[in-house]
Amino acid sequence: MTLLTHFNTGDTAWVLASAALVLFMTPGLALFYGGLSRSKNVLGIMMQCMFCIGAVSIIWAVFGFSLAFGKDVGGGIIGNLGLAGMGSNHTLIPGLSHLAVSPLAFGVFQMMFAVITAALIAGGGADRMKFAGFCVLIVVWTVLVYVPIAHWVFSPNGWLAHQGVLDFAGGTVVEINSGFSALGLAIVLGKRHGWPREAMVPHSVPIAVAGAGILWFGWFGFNAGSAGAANGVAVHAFLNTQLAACAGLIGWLIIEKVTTSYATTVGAISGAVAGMVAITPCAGFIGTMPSILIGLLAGLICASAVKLKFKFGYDDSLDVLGVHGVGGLIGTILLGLFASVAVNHGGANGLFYGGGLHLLGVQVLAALVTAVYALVVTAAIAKLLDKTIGLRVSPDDENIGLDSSQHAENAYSIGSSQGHR
Amino acid sequence: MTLLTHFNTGDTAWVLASAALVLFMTPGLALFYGGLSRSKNVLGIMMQCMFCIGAVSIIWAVFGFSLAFGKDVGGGIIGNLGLAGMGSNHTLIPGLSHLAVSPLAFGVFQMMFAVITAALIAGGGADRMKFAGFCVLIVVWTVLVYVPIAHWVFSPNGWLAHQGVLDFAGGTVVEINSGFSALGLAIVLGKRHGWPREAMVPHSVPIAVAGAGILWFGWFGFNAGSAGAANGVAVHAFLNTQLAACAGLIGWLIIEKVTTSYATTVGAISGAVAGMVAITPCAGFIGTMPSILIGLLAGLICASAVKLKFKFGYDDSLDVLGVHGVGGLIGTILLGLFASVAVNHGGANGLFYGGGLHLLGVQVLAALVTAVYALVVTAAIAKLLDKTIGLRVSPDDENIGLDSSQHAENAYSIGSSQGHR
Amino acid sequence: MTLLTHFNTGDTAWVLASAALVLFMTPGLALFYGGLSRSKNVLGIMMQCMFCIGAVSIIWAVFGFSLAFGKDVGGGIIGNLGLAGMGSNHTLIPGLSHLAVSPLAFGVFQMMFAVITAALIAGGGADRMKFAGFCVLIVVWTVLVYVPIAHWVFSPNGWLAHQGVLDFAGGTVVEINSGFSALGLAIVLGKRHGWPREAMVPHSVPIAVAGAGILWFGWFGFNAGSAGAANGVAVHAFLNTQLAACAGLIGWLIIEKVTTSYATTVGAISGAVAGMVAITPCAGFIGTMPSILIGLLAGLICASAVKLKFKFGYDDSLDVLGVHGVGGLIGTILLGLFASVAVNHGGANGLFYGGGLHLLGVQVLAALVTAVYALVVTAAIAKLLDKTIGLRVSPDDENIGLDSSQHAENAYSIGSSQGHR
Amino acid sequence: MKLISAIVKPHKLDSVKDALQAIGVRGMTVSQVQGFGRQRGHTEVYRGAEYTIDFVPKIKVEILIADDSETLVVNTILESASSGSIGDGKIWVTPVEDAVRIRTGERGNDAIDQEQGR
Amino acid sequence: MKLISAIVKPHKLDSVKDALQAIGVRGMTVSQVQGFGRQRGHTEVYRGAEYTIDFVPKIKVEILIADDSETLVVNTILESASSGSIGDGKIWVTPVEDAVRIRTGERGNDAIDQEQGR
Amino acid sequence: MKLISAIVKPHKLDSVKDALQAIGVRGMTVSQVQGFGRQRGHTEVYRGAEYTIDFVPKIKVEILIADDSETLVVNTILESASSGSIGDGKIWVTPVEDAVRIRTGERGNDAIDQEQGR
Ligand SMILES: Nc1ncnc2c1ncn2[C@@H]1O[C@H](COP(=O)(O)OP(=O)(O)O)[C@@H](O)[C@H]1O
Ligand SMILES: Nc1ncnc2c1ncn2[C@@H]1O[C@H](COP(=O)(O)OP(=O)(O)O)[C@@H](O)[C@H]1O
Ligand SMILES: Nc1ncnc2c1ncn2[C@@H]1O[C@H](COP(=O)(O)OP(=O)(O)O)[C@@H](O)[C@H]1O
Repeated sequence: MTLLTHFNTGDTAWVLASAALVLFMTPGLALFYGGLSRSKNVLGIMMQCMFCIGAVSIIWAVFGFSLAFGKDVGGGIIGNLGLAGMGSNHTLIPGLSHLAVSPLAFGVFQMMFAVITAALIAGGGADRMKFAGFCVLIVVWTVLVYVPIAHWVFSPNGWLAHQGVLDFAGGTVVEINSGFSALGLAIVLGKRHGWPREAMVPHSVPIAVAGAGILWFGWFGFNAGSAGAANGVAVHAFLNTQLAACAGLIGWLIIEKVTTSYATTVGAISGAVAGMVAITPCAGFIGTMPSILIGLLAGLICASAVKLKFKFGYDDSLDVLGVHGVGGLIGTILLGLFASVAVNHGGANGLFYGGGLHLLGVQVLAALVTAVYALVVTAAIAKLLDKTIGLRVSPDDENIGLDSSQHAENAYSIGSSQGHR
Repeated sequence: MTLLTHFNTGDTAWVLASAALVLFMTPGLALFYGGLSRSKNVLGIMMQCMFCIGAVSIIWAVFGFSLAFGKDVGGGIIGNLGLAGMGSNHTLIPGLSHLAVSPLAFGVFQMMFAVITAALIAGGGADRMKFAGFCVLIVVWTVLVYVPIAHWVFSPNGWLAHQGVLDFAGGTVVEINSGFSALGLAIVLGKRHGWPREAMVPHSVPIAVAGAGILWFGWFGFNAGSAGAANGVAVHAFLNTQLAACAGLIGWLIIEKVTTSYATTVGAISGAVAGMVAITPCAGFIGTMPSILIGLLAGLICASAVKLKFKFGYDDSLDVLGVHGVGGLIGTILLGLFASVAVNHGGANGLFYGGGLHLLGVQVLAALVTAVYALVVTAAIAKLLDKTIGLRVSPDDENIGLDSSQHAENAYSIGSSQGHR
Repeated sequence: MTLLTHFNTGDTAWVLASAALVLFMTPGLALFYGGLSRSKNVLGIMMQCMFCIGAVSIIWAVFGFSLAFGKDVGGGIIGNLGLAGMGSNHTLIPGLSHLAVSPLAFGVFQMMFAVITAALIAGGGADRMKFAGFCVLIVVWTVLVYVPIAHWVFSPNGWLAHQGVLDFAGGTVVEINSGFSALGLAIVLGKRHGWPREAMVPHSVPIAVAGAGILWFGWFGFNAGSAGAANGVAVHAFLNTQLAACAGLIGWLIIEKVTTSYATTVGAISGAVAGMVAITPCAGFIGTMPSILIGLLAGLICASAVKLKFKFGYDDSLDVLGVHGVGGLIGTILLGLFASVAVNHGGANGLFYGGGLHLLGVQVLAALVTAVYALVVTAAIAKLLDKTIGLRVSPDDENIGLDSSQHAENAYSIGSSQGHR
Repeated sequence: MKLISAIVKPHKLDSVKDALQAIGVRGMTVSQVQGFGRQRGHTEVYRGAEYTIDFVPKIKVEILIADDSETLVVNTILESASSGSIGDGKIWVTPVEDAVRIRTGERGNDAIDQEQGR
Repeated sequence: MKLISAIVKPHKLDSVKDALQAIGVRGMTVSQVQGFGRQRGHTEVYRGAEYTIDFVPKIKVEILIADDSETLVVNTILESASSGSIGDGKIWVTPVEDAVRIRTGERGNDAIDQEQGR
Repeated sequence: MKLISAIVKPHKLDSVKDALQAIGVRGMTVSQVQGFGRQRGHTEVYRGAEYTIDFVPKIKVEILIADDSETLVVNTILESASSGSIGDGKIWVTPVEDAVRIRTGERGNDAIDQEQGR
């Protein structure tokens, strides 16, 4: 148990704890999504989330990390295979030589990001995807969608990074990406039978609350861990995450109260998630009060955006676009206004902090590029798979539910074997 | 992502992790309380917990932290507004210049304490509070009850702190405060219809166990994080928390077994919570064996104290007084006996460790002052709100349950849309 | 709040966080086991898990830690009572003078291991054990089975440690031990009524998924925390844990798909657990790609091993042998092939890394000794208790279920007090 | 014998049960049902969309009685289950040709645990 | 009066309800049941073992009607609940001797909210 | 036709189902109910308070049969559901005027899947 290398122990402790927290978010998402689903489709969505952990992690370790963070093959489009297998504690990641922690720690932390982004998009196609089709989809999507975008933005050699885009913890790479990928998936799959006529309401809000609690908890690792060290930037990111979540929660409840005269529990947890989504790109770059403002706006706007699907007729079952897509856009773009080097010397100043329009322009560019790329490529992959191996279950199987038809399971069994006196 | 300031990374990592853990406790409490509620009131109490996170955090950031930890306005009663907005990593908190971590990290850690204390008192008025009324109550209560008591005890310039009171992690500020605030609320609201004639038993013990597990996990951040650093005191606080929880669990089961001849699961988790409540003020000030003793006493006494409500006729629905109020008294007062500078140079010696009666006296004083202040002021706020905007739901709404009447939601929906072959 | 001692803060932060994570695993296990149980026995198994936390922690603090890690009484068989009460931050643990963290931190981290190992074996006797009998069993078992094996392997003065056995985080002490102890218990108790004719299927898979998510999250503390520091070995252990879990998940699903043509959610989470079990002894000693391989093998083999009980007729209700016993054997033995000092200077080289057959031999020896000792001694204790105070409930009580017969509780109550309009 | 089936509001179950016990009824069987009728279901809000839930939770009580108790039992339920507001429910009476107590094999009125003379 | 009891597939409930409303039925009571019949239950897999679940989730609909509506109601259910595949369920009709509306005490046909002339 | 309704102990369901299958019954409908009767509910302990739960979980089995099978079916349930201890439950028989198989529209005895000659 001797030391191999001499990274700062406090930074290492924080990054490892953060990586564990981000991993925890995906089972949390499984509960969040599962609770919001109907009781015949609970395991379908949970299984998809769990599968994403399994498959995406292995892809990431074997070559995904390398494609994302390896030496650029030119033009900032994609990395090479030099980091295949993830290397060791001594490996050098191009452009990230100043990491406070082991490159392996950085790599595993980033692995968890790829995992949850993949799991998020499952929400757009909930209740009607073949499990086998989903498995193939997610593998292809990770390689063709996630990895390139991660390279563009997170690798210092990516082309968007070169433009000076700021994305602290994945407003583009994770949030806009998952939101618009889910939209592409939802469009290709088509509407669920009965939607939107039939009420498709959560089968267990307490389970969704449990999931949201885990997401909230994990998001501290997601955002504050993205500082890559246990430093003052991490502290800012931590505090901002909390405040944006809280303001998002309040914002969503305000919209609900005004439009329906009720404030709901699902609204509260959705608002908190929306706030955290929006603060994700900003967490380590902006001050405390702007964070409250961005969170509040995210709550107000996302609570309205989730209704767009009824207007435009796409069945984004679990509102990935409405919460992650829209929330990601809000945060990514507003960062162009509120970024401040007073908070983070490594960042930039936004419009309101004397930085002019440059940052805002880059942020808008990155947001749009990510949205369009994710939407188009994901839709294309989904279409191709649907035409070949089939992506949508049969009407009968949809009727019975994914749990039974895809997995030969029931979420709840209180059947004949329940013996009482 | 450059460093702004140069705090110790290990201490920062620990305090941030601890802050995340303490935040996680409130969703955990939502599950704990929700599981113990009847199925028509699950979301009512969960929503109240979630709202507390949202509202109290924002209040804390905007001015609450400042009132609690800002420069004293005189007499140790309350802080000024100098820290409004929470400042930055460079801010100086009066009397806490020796902090090992950024004042912002300290501030956000303390934020989580305010949040959970507020959420705890919801348990005293469970099943019968209007949501709108509760929202106002919690805002006013945070300002008039939580913030002052936090200043008195946690700020080095508070009047109780000046007396030399020891409260490692909130035996007074969190536990006694929430217990007696809940009592005040319960008395003003009056009994639930049917109580205590009707059995009002937990609708889902597994959910309560999940919540208790999260509370237990989070309590390590609560107590050991209160060391403010990853040092030997934190280690003691960590170990003591575990042992008191365990002894509390055993203690409660003993009482149950003796009085009802059954040991119950709800008893086990209640006992663990009681043990952790009692060790909260003591965690970093006492030794290992006294911790077991205090935990055991808390389990034994709280298991008996929860029956007092039947005798005195106040409907403290979720036993906030019986567990947090009484457990907090036990820990706060026994610390006067068991505190030892051998464990913590920054503490004091209690009666059994050669410190004489002084500490015991101060502890009793602080316990009583907190109990009386919390009870009276909370009852007054509740009464005022009940007379004005209304705090108790109509008998019909109480009958239907809070989920449906206050939030237009059902915790569980297994209705017509559950399709099977 | 002054510092008592001057341990590295980053290492301390990591070990404390890890200890909290490992504690969290036991409530997680309660959910995992509880979800897999039938609805009449949910609280029975949850209660057993919670009781293990309470009882084993206290035993550990009072004398268990000392017997396991205290000065050897001779022959590497057991420690003495020199560390009874766990000592202080200044205590010296024989053979572990180079600890990066306080011995108390190490002691409480190890405490959590004893707790979860005890809780694991409850799964072998699920649905039919008297609570009182289980309580006595677990106390005796901790002293006679867990503590000695921990001494043999984890104490540098244990006889197996002297042989050079490698066990990073408990492949023998925790996994093989719990698996074979559970087998002994299952055999002595006999089959459940109706098994295997009646389908005894999970009453709530979502709860089991929640539990598995917590186990996964906690396992990072379990394995990476076993580095005892926030160093490069911890990073390796962390990454390997993730990869083995993922590969195990995939492996189990492959077997299921091939043999039943369905991939199930319970299979996914079981496979992840199997992968983590197998990587437990290896985590800080092997490279990234071998970890994927070992995880995959664990998934494939354990998915098959859980069917052995139908063949041999022992009712290992929750598959502790099939997952933990077999997974532990896989990891412990394969470490003899894959261990590499390139990953950990404190380790050794296995057969494939030029280390010859020595390590493999020692690993096989340790695996067998642990398996036989755990099986025989646990069966003997169980037999003795069954003959004296009684370990198996009456057929009637088994019929009614443990929740009602042992604890006078129901997991779920949606009875008459559920009022609606 | 008759089978009296009553659909009542869930929170009325306790008072119905108590009233029936008071008149000597010693057994009944209860189940959770969903009612559809004049009483409209409540509104639910889910992520901005409002839904009306057509079905309202109700409790069904089934009581097997001797012929001569019909009026008394029906009236007792009527009084104890009524709140005067929409959705109070229905009672219906169906003929029963035979009844058996499983434990003893007793048949007819003997299978029912009604108290005599009431 | 008659009591019509129908066991239907869960996903047919909405169409049955709509069809009944269309012919003027204003009330019904619904419950979750498990059916056993020709339709075999599905297979479940649990840790490598495959189980056949004998019971299939069904919905029971109970409708109290005036005598003259029997044919119409039965036929309406028949049409709206049929999918033509095994397991579509059963309908049975039992005589009802009396019915009461708890709220008002109305008896007989008055206790039922059926629309006139249909 | 007749409708046989039986309230049985939950753990007896499997043996009842098997016994009925053995005599040729091919269909039944089962639901979860709460029983109230001589058998007292169990005690529950919640935070120091002890409660008696009046209602005991039971299973209701409903079987539609041809008239001539009544005695056989009732006796079969009687045997397979009896444990000899209090709370074994009740069986009752009600007349059925008509039965329909939804899938085919078959009526009367044809709607029931009973095996011939038993
Ligand atoms: N025709 C019917 N057949 C069966 N159940 C009915 C019928 N009409 C009403 N019910 C039941 O009675 C309940 C109350 O009926 P509703 O029309 O809402 O109010 P009220 O009985 O006060 O007129 C319904 O929820 C339903 O369960
Ligand atoms: N004899 C019976 N008594 C009561 N219910 C029955 C009977 N036979 C069938 N059922 C109910 O009808 C449902 C459908 O019956 P099944 O035999 O599967 O298909 P089908 O009605 O298409 O012939 C069953 O699931 C059960 O609920
Ligand atoms: N009069 C009744 N009407 C309807 N159901 C009854 C009646 N009496 C008993 N039951 C049902 O039968 C079950 C068993 O009855 P109980 O009196 O406890 O035992 P036993 O049948 O052995 O005398 C009860 O739980 C209840 O479900």
